[in-house]
Amino acid sequence: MTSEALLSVENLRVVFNTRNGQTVAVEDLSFSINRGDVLGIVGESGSGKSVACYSLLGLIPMPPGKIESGRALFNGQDLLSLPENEMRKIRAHKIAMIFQDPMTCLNPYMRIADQLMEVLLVHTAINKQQARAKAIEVLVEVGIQNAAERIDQYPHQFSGGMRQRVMIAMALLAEPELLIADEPTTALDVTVQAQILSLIKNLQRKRQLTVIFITHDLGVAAQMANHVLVMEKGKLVEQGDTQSIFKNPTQPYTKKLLSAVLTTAKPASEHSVDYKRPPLLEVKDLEVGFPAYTGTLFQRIKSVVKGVDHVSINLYEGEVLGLVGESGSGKSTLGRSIIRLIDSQAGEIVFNGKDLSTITGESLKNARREFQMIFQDPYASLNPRMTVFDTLAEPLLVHGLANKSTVLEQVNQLMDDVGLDRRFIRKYPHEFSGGQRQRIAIARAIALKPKLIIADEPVSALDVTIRAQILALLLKLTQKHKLTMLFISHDMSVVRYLCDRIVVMQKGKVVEEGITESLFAAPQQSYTQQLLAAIPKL
Amino acid sequence: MSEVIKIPELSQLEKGRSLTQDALARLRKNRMAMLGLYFLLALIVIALLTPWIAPYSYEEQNLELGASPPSAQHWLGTDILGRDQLTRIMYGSRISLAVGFIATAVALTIGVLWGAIAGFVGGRTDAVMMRIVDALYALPFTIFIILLTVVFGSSLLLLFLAIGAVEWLTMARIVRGQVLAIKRQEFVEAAISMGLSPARIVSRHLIPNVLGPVIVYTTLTIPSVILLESFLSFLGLGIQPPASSWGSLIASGVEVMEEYVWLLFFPGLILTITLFSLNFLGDGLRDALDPRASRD
Amino acid sequence: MFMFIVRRVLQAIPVLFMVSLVTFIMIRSAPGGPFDEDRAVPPEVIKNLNERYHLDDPLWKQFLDYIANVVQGDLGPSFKYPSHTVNDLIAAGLPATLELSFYALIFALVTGLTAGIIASLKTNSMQDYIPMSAAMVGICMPTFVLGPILLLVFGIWLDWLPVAGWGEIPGDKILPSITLGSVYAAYIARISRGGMLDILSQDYIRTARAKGLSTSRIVFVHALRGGITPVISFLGPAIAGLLAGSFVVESIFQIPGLGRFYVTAAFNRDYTMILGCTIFFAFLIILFNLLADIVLVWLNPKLRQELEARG
Amino acid sequence: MHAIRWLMICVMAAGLLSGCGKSQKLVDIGNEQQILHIANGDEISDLDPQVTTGMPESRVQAALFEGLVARDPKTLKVVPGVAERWDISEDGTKYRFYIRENAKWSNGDDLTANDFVQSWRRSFLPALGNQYATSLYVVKNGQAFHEGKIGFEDVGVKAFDKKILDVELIAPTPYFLQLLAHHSAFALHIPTIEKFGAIDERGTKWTRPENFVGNGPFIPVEWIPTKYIAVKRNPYYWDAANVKLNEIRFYPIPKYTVEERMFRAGQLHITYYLPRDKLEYYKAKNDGVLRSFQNFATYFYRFNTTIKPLNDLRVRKALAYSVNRHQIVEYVTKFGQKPAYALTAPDPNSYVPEAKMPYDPDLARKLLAEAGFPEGKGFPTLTIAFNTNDEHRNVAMAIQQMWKKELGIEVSLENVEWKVFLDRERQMDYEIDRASWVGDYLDPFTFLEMFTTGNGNNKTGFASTEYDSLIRASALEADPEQRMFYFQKADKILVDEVPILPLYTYHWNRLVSKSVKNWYDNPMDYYSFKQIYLE
Repeated sequence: MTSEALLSVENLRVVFNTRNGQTVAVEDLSFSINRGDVLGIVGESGSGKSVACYSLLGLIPMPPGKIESGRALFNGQDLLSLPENEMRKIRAHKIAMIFQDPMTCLNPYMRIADQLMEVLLVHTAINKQQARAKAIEVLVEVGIQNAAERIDQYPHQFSGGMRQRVMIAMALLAEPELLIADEPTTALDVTVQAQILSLIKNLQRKRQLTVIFITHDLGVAAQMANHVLVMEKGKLVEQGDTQSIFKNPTQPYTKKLLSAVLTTAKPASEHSVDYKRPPLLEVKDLEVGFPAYTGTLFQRIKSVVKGVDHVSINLYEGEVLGLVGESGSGKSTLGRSIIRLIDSQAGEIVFNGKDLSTITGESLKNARREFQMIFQDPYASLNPRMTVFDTLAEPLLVHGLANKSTVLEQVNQLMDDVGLDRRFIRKYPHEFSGGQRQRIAIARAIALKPKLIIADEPVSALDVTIRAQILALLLKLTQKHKLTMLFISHDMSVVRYLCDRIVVMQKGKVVEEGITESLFAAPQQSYTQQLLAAIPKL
Repeated sequence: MSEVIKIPELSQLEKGRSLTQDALARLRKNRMAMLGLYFLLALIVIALLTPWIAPYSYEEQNLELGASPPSAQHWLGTDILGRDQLTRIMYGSRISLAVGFIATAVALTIGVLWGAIAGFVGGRTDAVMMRIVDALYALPFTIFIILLTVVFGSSLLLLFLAIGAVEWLTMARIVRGQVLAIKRQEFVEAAISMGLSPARIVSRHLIPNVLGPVIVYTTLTIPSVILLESFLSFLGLGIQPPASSWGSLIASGVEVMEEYVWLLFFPGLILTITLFSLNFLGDGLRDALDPRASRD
Repeated sequence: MFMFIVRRVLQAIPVLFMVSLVTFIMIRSAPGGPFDEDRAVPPEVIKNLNERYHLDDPLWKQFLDYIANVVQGDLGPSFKYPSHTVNDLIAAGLPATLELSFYALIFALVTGLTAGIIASLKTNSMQDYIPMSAAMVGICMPTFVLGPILLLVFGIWLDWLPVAGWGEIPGDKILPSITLGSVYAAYIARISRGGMLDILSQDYIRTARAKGLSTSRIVFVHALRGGITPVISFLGPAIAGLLAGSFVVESIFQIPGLGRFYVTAAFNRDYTMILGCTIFFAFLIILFNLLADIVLVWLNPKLRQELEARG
Repeated sequence: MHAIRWLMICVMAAGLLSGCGKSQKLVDIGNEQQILHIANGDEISDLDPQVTTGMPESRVQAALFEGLVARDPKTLKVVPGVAERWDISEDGTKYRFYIRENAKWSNGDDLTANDFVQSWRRSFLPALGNQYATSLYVVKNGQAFHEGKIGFEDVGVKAFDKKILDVELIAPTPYFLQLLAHHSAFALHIPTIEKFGAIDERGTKWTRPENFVGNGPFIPVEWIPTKYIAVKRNPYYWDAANVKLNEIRFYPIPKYTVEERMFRAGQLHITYYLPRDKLEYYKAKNDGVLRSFQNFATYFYRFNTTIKPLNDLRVRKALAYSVNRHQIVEYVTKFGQKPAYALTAPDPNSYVPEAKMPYDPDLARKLLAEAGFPEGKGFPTLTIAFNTNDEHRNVAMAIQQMWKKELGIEVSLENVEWKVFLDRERQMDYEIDRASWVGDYLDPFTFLEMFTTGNGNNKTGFASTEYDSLIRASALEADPEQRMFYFQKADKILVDEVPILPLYTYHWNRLVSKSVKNWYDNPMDYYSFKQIYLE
């Protein structure tokens, strides 16, 4: 490791002037990074880690953003004081960036070729042919098969992982000295994440890149960085080389982050699932293939997505069953079709002895109170125009579990259950944080005291620490109310923490199932092994 | 929006601010929009009070006087029959605003219902309903209204209906789009999975959430409706004499703009200011209701 | 793509039928007939005329006969202009109307887009406020007011441009085009501003900036395509409005266009003419909506691919 | 995209440049090349003189045809047309016309007496639906033939020989010669008509410029609907030598404001009319372009005498006597109109009605009281209907005010779209409505005939045997003095019975460029273009 600093940031302070007054995004941040190093910046969303890096390249929208003070010496010149046209020469050429969501970061209207080549064309003096050749070369390097043809395709023809590879290629094209990767894998599936991470690591080694790696996932940071920077609410909390930080953190916040990383198995509970008794829910080779309508302005375009084919699973009373798989593996479809949000084509869903797949109308309406769902996105799953009280009271009143006099007491009870302050029941969803919203959603789900709860990725949209809290809550509730839960997730570590048994799905089929720990101990299928391997280790 | 329930310890409760309240708060910060709003309110008040506060009677003629420029007696001058223009404009505002609001209301009702049903029911119903909208879009509508008024005589009621019939199409499309978008939102799925009735889902979960864009579009529809009325008046298909609307005033003002420019200027001015106000208000509302804004 | 067009054309047929039926019913329920005149026409003469034009047949028969002819491309004779068929008159009036609408559209696009884009780049600055207020005035100003004012200023006072006619005196097409186009210029300005603002807030624009591209390149290469899509989808209705609205301008500027026929036909109870024009206009509107959609698809690779996939 | 934008900008720029600088004046070019640019009101519907009915058409036809007789635009006296002279029998029922030897059709064919016979026959054919067929009922057996009772051989029009035409009338008709100047009595080139369809078929293509054959000083060369119809001089016209104009362009311009602008911008020699509010300006300017003249036409209101309370003569009188016509023409219409106190429009050099409807509010109030409505109490709200038009509207509003002021009664106004208006009028589905009458020929008969019992244009329910007998008598009377006497009595009856409320005699104002020579305005708004020239 060479010693002189490639980039050294001093007393950076960034503020945003929003409608509701000024907010400080980055407060007096100083750090430096040496050539060839990988610096991991860790923190939850809102910790200002991204803003700090964007401001280096002048990418924060100004206004409302404003860099109030600080210097950022890069090869001796202060980035923060560079005029725009000078800054352009730096971008991509000297300092390149990879962004979080590959789906939105590529221009949908341009061919990959043009988007790649223009980097070279604006920064280096080479002609189109050379540029194209170079582009293809790099695409191959980032692991895009038959790049020569694919380079002429449009972004929508690439999968998420592939797009992120393209983004990386784009970043590396002009051979920058510093690469800033902003949560490059957060939006991706675990297995894909693993691939991308290893790709970046290899490239870094091969090219002796200097990398700033922004993430909220300590596991990822540990894996990638040799030097870590922990941020909270725009302030620097702690920094040091990865080992020391993770072995013996000094700051409580760091500890909190560390504790949030799930490594433990499900703690044994006093009551154990009785597998002798007939299962509460019996799904017999269920088949859900539905036409997906890509609604365009002229004609709805029909394409058949095979959601679930011939899946059979059992779910026993008081059991928490983990349903694991990547996006598109059909796990959510399965969940939704069980509670009849989607109709199934074939197979039966026997719940408490009666087949749900056939009932309709009033009987279905009544059956619904037996099973509830917790959704992934806490922002979308609550009606923004109803107060917490209304949200929670509605099901109770509709199903006559409460009358106007008793409803308030019950609602308050629910608030207590999910650990929300009773005082908040008159507030609206947008006034809560993501974690709190998810608590509300959970409260709504358990309001009807359902026999079965289906939780669809309830924590994947949350920050690590919040995630930990919500999981803890779910665990507590399942044990307190002896809930039976189908827990859908793509994250093995999460599932391990919560579930008694695991079903692994791939491409709409069940590939493996078993008791959690035994499955972790000895995964049979290669796919399962991949999933396990994908868990970032500390 | 929230059901009113007696809550004993209401005092200790933290009262939440609904999106609507947020929006209003933001709107108040928008000076232009508020300016527009106040102007419109003032206008409406004046329009309502006109019969009592108007300086003259709107049909009272002074043939000897004829068309006279603004003066102490007639602040905005008089028209060729010597009628006080200020009065005419005040009475005109009654009709123009009425047309603006009522016709828009017609469009709103039809459009929202049509769009919401098509969007929520979906499937074949949706397809058919939207085909019909397309069909109506294909009619050259300005002409169609002329035809209507020619055929059935120009009554105010017809005016409302005819104009409403033109404007509801876009409204329907907007609402449908919104409903489709919101239908996919998880809180609707949640509502379904809680076993709520479709009626309740539409009324409590869908409609409240499409209101935003609808309101915005409404404020932008009113101006175009007022213009449409003026256009019909220009064709002599507007309202009946001696009653006046801004449209009819402008239409006859254009003919004489060289001789008696004030007969075009003042009605034109008031119309323009009104439309500006409506537009400002509309833009203000759009910003205020912007969901992205309500996140930060 | 081809299939898509075919489907759309097929969809148009029932639409056109509906349109003609509605119109037919409306005009026939109108009081007064094509031959009523100030001077009382002797009943026997009226009778002869009705026989001549088969107006004494039962209505349903008249309608079916009419449709039958329309299918063969014959829109029938005009009552008001006996020596002309409706086809003649449309053929005579259409060129001017189309040309006028076309110039108006170009004017609207050029000024509208320019203003809108500039405004979107310099939000909340003078370059934003001025064009946008102008746009609002444009929207507020009805053509029948704008036209005479322009005429007075440029035609009479400055005496730069002719006050009437179409293709007779050089420059006589400018004022009408501007008059008709201004409203749409205003709308396009607002829409394109909105569209550009949307796109400029997209992640991939941030990517483009991170690539160190110049503003102009970001705007024209990366943002514009997406930014003008709302404008394109507005063009369909816009053209419809232009065609339908052209007659005001036509009468103000003495332009031999179809619009004037159309409106006077309504007043003259020239049944065949009204029907013919309505159907024809409806046809045009459908056509232009289709074109707009095609452009939309062509601009958006995703849609393009999806359609090509389906032949 | 960039490129396209630039292209557009260039297009616009080019357009603008081509337009800038002084625009060249059609009028000046016209003056050099003897091309007359004249506004012609509404679009002409057709050129067939036996099909059309409107003013605009008749003006164009006046350039394309010539009747047996013509009229002197200065005095409106009958002058020889295609017929160089004619004899009239003592009893005034037999006419013999001597057609000019050199009278030809525009295709060179000789114009013969038989052409007139065949043309008149055509004008009677039912299928053609000629709306003026009735005006030739004065010809012996014309009516019978039109109603298909007899063959044409019995009709009183014969070709004595190639160039001599005999006409026999049912009665001495002093205005017969005037009738012959009307377009419905013109001769048409039957072979051409038959070339393009049956002789009695409406709207065949024979009237298209490329097919047209006429006998007037001009022939059509270009007809672009709503743009203009252009006519060039006809070399075969018998008097072609004296035709000075090379070309006339008739522009259909429905909007008066438009034509006035065009005139000011030098795009028209002659406007059709003048926007009311412009009159003051041109009077003040007084540069000789303003032509102002009275029309042989009357503006009046009809009372529906069949309904209460208008069936009460006292009510009608009350309404009529309380209208201040002077105020209306002075302050409302402001167009030089003269107040009219009787139906027939005055014609200084022959007939001026002596009967006068008084303006006497006190008497009016008294009458209304007698009719049972003191100070208008209990008087039902009547409706004045008029077709959509600013002037009608203003007049109606003024009268509304007068009746309110003088009689204390409320009337409502309703503007009705033209065709609807006509429809209601025909079915007597109105209370008071606005009407006007333009004389077809310079004779009181054209007005007074209207109110004979059951006449299609009566529309008031007014019926008076005395009146009818007067009109009939006037038709059979050869002695002019006596006829005028009858007419005076008829007008008197209308004034006494008040089925109508005469308001004013029409007045016409138009702009005529000073470069136009030999253009005379006359009450019939009748024009012959042959002697007009430009300088």
